Amino acid sequence: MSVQTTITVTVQLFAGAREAAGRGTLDVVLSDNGTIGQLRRALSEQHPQLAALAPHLMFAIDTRYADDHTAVAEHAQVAAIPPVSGG
Amino acid sequence: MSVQTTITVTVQLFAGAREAAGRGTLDVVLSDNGTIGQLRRALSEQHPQLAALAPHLMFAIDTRYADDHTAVAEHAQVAAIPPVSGG
Amino acid sequence: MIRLNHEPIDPAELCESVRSARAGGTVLFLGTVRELTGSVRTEFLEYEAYQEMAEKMLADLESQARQRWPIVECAIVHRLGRLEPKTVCVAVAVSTPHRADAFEAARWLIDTLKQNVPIWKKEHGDRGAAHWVHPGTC
Amino acid sequence: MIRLNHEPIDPAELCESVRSARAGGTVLFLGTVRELTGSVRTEFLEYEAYQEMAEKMLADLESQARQRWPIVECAIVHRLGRLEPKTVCVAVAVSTPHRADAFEAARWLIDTLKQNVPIWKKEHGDRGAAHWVHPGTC
Repeated sequence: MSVQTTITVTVQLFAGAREAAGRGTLDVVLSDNGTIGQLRRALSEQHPQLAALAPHLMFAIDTRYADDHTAVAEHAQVAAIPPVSGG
Repeated sequence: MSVQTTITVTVQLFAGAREAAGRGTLDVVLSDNGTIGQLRRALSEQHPQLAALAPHLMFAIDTRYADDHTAVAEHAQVAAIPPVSGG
Repeated sequence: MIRLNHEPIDPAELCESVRSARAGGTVLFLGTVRELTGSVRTEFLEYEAYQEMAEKMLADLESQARQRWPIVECAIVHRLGRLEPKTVCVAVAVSTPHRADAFEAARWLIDTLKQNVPIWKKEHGDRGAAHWVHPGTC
Repeated sequence: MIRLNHEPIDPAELCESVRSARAGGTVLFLGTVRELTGSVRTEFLEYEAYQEMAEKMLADLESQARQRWPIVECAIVHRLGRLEPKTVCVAVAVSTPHRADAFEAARWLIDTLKQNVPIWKKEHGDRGAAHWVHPGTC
């Protein structure tokens, strides 16, 4: 019998992502040693109201942009970043 | 016997040209139907204190830059323009 | 100097904060909330930021610009909150010994800021419609 | 708007004179009297113009820029007389719907102004030496 270890990551949400979720953070469960790519899929599956936006999100870990191959640690500061439009 | 008709042109002077001449205008005598090129030479000959600067001067007629082929009329507003350095 | 808050942007203060007797050229860029985008009228914009990350990125933009150009002083300011048309929403000021560098650095700073920094704006139209603006529309 | 006189240049006034709810981008260039050119210290500069011709040429520059770029408002101001280091000697302000045009137009205006317009400056050094500045030195 294999035991799948999971972690729970709290994702900060901004702009359209925050409005779609109706709140500023969401918890996402993913396998230990999970990546941003897995987080993106898990976010869609566990929070369907974000499924349409998920492919367009960037993610940041500890205030730096991270790509889909970046590993996610449990206590990292993770943020979902819709396309920016400052200025 | 041929009669050479001449005109007298008053040339406004600016910046280094004004300082070299010690005054704001100079009169230059040149042949009727003279050009800016002839004015440039006449200015050097008749006012040797401007001889060193003359090759570097631009000239304006009635507030527009004129080249050496441009004809000079007697009552035109002629100005000698050293290399500019605004700004 | 970087600043990201709800306070009005003062162009004169920015100019004086970067001007210097060592800098012959100063360039100030001001971004202004437009009233019309095509034929669509804007009632107001609402700006929001991921404050912590945006401040770090603005400071990093300043560092990068200082490495690329001989900058004497540099200021990057972005305003947040509800802004009506004709309000200044963003400003970049750069001073350099010679003007070409000030133009290039200011242009690079505002272009890069708009591409990368986590700041968003929501456009509220005059018929109650509202949407998050996508990149490249302004 | 063009202006060529002995009055101090007010950056805030210039910004407000060109900003518009129709113009998302405003670029202000300020030329400042430098204290040092290489290792040579400037005590003050003295600016002189062929006023009538320079004013016509500045107005013509504005017209040309308005033909090349979608300019909403434009201001070109040059100061004359004795100016100490850190004083603003020249300013160009341009507003356009989108920022790229404002940067390009402002850059073209100041570059062309410095090449063509009959304005001269005499540099007075700190040891009493003085000379008329040649193009391309600033």
